[in-house]
Amino acid sequence: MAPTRSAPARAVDIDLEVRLGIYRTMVECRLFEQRAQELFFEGLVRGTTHLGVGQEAVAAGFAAAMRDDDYTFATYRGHNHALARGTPMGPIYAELFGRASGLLGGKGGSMHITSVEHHMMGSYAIVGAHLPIALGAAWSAQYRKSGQVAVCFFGDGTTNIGAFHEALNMAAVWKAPVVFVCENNQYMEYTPIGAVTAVPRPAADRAAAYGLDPIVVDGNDPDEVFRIARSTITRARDGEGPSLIEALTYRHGGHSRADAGTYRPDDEVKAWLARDPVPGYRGRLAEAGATDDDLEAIDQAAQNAVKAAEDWARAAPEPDRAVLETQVWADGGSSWRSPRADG
Amino acid sequence: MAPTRSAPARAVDIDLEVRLGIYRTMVECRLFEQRAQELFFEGLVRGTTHLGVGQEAVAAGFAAAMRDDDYTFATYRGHNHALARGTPMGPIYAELFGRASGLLGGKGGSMHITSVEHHMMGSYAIVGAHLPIALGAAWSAQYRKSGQVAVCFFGDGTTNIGAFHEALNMAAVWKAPVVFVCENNQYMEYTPIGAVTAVPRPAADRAAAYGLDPIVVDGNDPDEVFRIARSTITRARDGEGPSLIEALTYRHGGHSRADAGTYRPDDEVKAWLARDPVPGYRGRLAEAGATDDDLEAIDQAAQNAVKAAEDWARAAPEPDRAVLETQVWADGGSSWRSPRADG
Amino acid sequence: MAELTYRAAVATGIAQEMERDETVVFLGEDVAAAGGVFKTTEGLLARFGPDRVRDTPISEQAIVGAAMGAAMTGLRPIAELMFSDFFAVAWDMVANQIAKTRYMTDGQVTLPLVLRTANGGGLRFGAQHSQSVESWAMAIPGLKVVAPSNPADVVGLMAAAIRDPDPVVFCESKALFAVKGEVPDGEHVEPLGKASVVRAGTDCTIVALAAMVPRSVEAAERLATDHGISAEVVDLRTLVPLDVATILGSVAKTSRLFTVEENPRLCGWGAEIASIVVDEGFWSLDAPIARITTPHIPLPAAAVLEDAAIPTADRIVATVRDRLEAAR
Amino acid sequence: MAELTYRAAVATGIAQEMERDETVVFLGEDVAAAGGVFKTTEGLLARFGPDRVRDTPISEQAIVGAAMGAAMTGLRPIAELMFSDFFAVAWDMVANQIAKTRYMTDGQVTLPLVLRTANGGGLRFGAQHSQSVESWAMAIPGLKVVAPSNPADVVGLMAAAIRDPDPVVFCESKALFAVKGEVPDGEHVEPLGKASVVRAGTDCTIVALAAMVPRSVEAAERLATDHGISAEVVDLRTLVPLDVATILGSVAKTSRLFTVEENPRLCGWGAEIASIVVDEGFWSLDAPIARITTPHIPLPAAAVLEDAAIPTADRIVATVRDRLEAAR
Ligand SMILES: Cc1ncc(C[n+]2csc(CCOP(=O)(O)OP(=O)(O)O)c2C)c(N)n1
Ligand SMILES: Cc1ncc(C[n+]2csc(CCOP(=O)(O)OP(=O)(O)O)c2C)c(N)n1
Ligand SMILES: [Mg+2]
Ligand SMILES: [Mg+2]
Repeated sequence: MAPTRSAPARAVDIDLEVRLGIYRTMVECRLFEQRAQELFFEGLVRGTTHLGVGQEAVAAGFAAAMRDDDYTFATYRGHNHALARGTPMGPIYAELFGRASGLLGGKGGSMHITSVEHHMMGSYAIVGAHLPIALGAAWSAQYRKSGQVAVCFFGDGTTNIGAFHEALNMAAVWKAPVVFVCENNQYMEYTPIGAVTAVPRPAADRAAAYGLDPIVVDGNDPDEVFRIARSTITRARDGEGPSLIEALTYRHGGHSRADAGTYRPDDEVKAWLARDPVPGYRGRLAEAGATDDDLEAIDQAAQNAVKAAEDWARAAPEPDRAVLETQVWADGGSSWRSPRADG
Repeated sequence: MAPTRSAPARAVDIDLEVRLGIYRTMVECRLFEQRAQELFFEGLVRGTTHLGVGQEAVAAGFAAAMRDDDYTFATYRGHNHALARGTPMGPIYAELFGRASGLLGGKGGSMHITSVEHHMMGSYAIVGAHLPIALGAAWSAQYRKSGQVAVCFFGDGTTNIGAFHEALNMAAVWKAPVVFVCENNQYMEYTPIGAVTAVPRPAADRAAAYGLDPIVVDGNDPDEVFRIARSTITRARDGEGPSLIEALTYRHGGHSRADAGTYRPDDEVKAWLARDPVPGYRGRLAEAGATDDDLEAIDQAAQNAVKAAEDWARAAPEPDRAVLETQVWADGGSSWRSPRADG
Repeated sequence: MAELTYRAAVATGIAQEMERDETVVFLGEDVAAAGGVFKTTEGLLARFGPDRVRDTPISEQAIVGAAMGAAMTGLRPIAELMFSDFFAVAWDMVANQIAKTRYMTDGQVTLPLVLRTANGGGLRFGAQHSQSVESWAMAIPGLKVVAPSNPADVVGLMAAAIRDPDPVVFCESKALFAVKGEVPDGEHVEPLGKASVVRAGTDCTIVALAAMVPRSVEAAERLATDHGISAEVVDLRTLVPLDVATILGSVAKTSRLFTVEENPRLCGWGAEIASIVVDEGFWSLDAPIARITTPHIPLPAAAVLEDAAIPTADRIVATVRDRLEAAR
Repeated sequence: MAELTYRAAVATGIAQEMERDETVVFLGEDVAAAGGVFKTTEGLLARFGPDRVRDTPISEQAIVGAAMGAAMTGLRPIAELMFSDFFAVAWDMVANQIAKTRYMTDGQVTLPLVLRTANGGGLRFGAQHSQSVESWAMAIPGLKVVAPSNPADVVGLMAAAIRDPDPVVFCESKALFAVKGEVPDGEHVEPLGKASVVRAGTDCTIVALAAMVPRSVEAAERLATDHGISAEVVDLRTLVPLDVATILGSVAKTSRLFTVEENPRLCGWGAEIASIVVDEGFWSLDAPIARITTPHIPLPAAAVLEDAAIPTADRIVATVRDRLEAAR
């Protein structure tokens, strides 16, 4: 069931500027993803796509609290996180379309969105795999004394796989600067998380197993997300080690592709739709003094950006077959044969 | 540091017969293993060997509480558990010597002692692997309504690997009749468990993550072990699901082979040797009314059994090379080629 | 004869065996209530109930390990790995535990179980959801490996795999799920270890597996009509046991061998077959053996790239034609 | 020239690189304070400190995953898998993540890391602690695979592996740890991808790797003295990149090929080489290619059985002699 909304009053501790930025990110994610879904049904987006519609507050709230050089690690449901770190929309669409100017040249696809330039260190499609990898990036930052923090986003279902356990324990022992964020959207693919998990709170009820505090936050409340992001990232940067956060949220649509999510009770869906973070936050910002013009401008700009990105991606060429075998190895090539003596 | 010894008085709830049986098992294990170590240095035991000297109370206490058809799953440090379930000594020695009459025909070796006939379902040499397997055996018993319980023994270091987490969660969700027993001997191979674990009690402090009660028992107190075995096995048999037990104990020797265990502080070793379960329990049984003759007889019989087993194994022939390729598949053979049409 | 899709044949085969043997149980992620993410197991929960058809957490090691524990204690479990790429997450259970335990225990432990999985590419899913891992399993002593190319074989080989006393890795081709084919009525069981010559020919032998079989047959038809080349196509059906006799018999007749493999090149099953033929069939070879495989690369997501990576009928036709013309 | 054991050469090679490059870090189980269970990393903790030489929990997925995360953020990690059999526990990290990420990100992510491991049999450790997994790694696009046969190569190839911009699986042979050999003084680096002809010959080519190299050389000596057969022995040193030119060059000269593989037969590296030679070197072959491998079985623990399983100089001599005499 949905947690209760925190009182807007508390938000005075967050600058309106920051909050408007969070709202901008959320709107951009929302419009980008809704359009992506339409384009999937249009057949333009190939393969698969896992949307984060409804979960934008987590990505936006965290991104606003991160330093530019902090690392993001996400899952196949990673578009929101890529956008929140500043990855341009056009190349992401182009990647979903399988085009040459895709963010990954068409090689990665929807499940592997990565933009190292924006410290978006990847979207990982094997459940749990990126938790140890994020720990490794945090260990590297610790060793390099760079002050960077790694933030690793994953789902509720991921808390039941081995890699979760190994990463949490080793991160805690090493006091690695990493924040693990479980986006508990209540379901794995089609199975309710409660049906396959021994504890009611898949992440929070595991925290003590790693000597960590249980932290649950309303993942649909961008201000709450920002606050916990700020405090846990600071803690990590200060050398006090990792945190594990369970953010309660919900995906408005199905798990992926054409899934309509019909396995979910109507009233549950209704209750969560009523807590849609985007209009909710818009209203709260209005109460907090944001003008209609400000908010209108943000909405409009996001709409234009999405439209422009789509047009740009539509115009992008298909990949050249010549790149099929490039970038398997660091010499840019694919040869598993050492060069012949005669060249 | 070592937990305090429980008052002998409480033991009135356990028949002297049962306690003498537990003592017999402990002495057999102790003498069998001590001799195995000598035979390793003599070069008769090949490859490797992981001894449970000092940890006998866990194996003996549990075996005494198990039904004949309950399943045991153990690690490479599994000789005690095999003996405690009634596996004859001779074939185990023969297996350690790599002989044809070895329990596994010489194919498995020290790390894989198995005697299905005694429901000793195997010794597993990849850390953590047998926890899910034990869960599967428990699931099978549940499905077959056989009333059997699976008891799975593993070490403290095993609590940090992924398979531990997956097995505990799924066992709890399925209410599988399995008892997970962590023999916390304070070390993985050469590294103290505290140096690599985020919580002080590697197993007990993880129980809550699976909705289970934290249970810590003095693993050097056979009576305490027997009591917790009796209650958790009954709980499992009654359909109330799994338990996770942390039994505090210590290996008197090194991790394996020639390891002298020099990485352990002298006073720590001394403190634990002072709590050696075998003489300790012997003394307690004497107080409880066991006659010197009874105890002498048990010691003598165990000595004779070990000697006889060694002689039997020494006399056993080397495996015939002809068996090299048998038992890869269920037809007894090894052929990966289907029989030719022409036979 | 009923016409079934390859997808529907999966549930049909499993149901046939669950019907006749109470010890057959089935577990996996989203397989019960949802009927599987590829809808290959729809209806099994309703028909056989939650004790026999179980949804699991996302815990591949526990899924495969539980299947092993159940198999050694009297059941015949079927475990689903949603995508074959996820075998990597449970590889210790498969390669170190399940494959080796019978041998290590000198036959004390028997493991009659099936590990089912959606294998291969063609769906634009990218490098981590499109692999062909049948050769990974072939490399591990103690496993049997099956990969059907049509609905009838899905049913017949699934039945045989479930009845087999050894652990079987059963690879279902994603690219074939929608393909329809005739399936014999009544109980249908096909023996493991028998390849089938799906098209007779005299000029060369094309050995293929699973999704590469229909492509090889199409190529063979075009080679015949467009180039007057008579190609024999052998559908291996199972990699272990391997029907070496049928392969050698065909090569003895045609003197030329091509393998068509969906896997990346290095150490694919075709390499093993080439090494067998260049030894035992050396004197019947008139020309080099050519392997037609996915290049040694991870699979790309973009349609044009994935289509350029996995062997197509076009590539098979071109390669065979060039090789045979070169020899003329 | 100093004489070192293969075991000591491991620490020497690692130390040489940690000395010259601050970004080289090392992690694994019992590798720091204890110096490794095979004592291959003794002294590294004392010399480079706990920030660079780290003991880990028993968490192979975290160990390998952490190495990957560190490699993509500026470090050059070396991770130890105590026994190569444990690759199975972390196979997703190796095969799905590390191997594929550069390709999936179109080159955005580079992974300069080394996965070191004690590989192979001969120590009576049984089926789960004796495997040769180099062929598992060879089958995965994106990995490089190294397996040295002597102390000098351990140092030189270790240095190259650590400096290499790609992920390298570095297989150290347990059976060779005690072997001594000369190691050049000063900085020693050997390029990856160059096989070496360790013994010249004219009658046949024997391609071997790691622990099979000294056995093949011994066999070649005996073939020469006892049977008048001149065998050329090629030490592959690295499977990826594979030095195809040297193999084809040798076969062009000898017209006969044998592979000596410690791995179980199916899909071993020798199969790949046979498939290359029967294609690109077909016309220079005068006889069938024979693969000398461990049978397709898990490895047994008993000494007599393990010795019967893994190729020996005796078996190499017998096989080569029989094959060549048959041809006379
Ligand atoms: C190891 C592994 N097992 C199974 C899958 C298939 N799979 C993809 S997403 C998913 C559900 C993940 O649930 P959760 O962690 O809650 O993330 P969400 O999709 O809800 O964001 C599953 C089972 C996978 N990708 N990797
Ligand atoms: C997956 C895996 N990693 C590492 C090892 C090597 N190893 C064998 S025993 C051992 C220590 C295990 O410690 P613990 O679980 O406490 O059991 P103990 O040996 O103390 O009984 C290790 C690291 C292994 N066998 N399997
Ligand atoms: Mg979820
Ligand atoms: Mg221990």
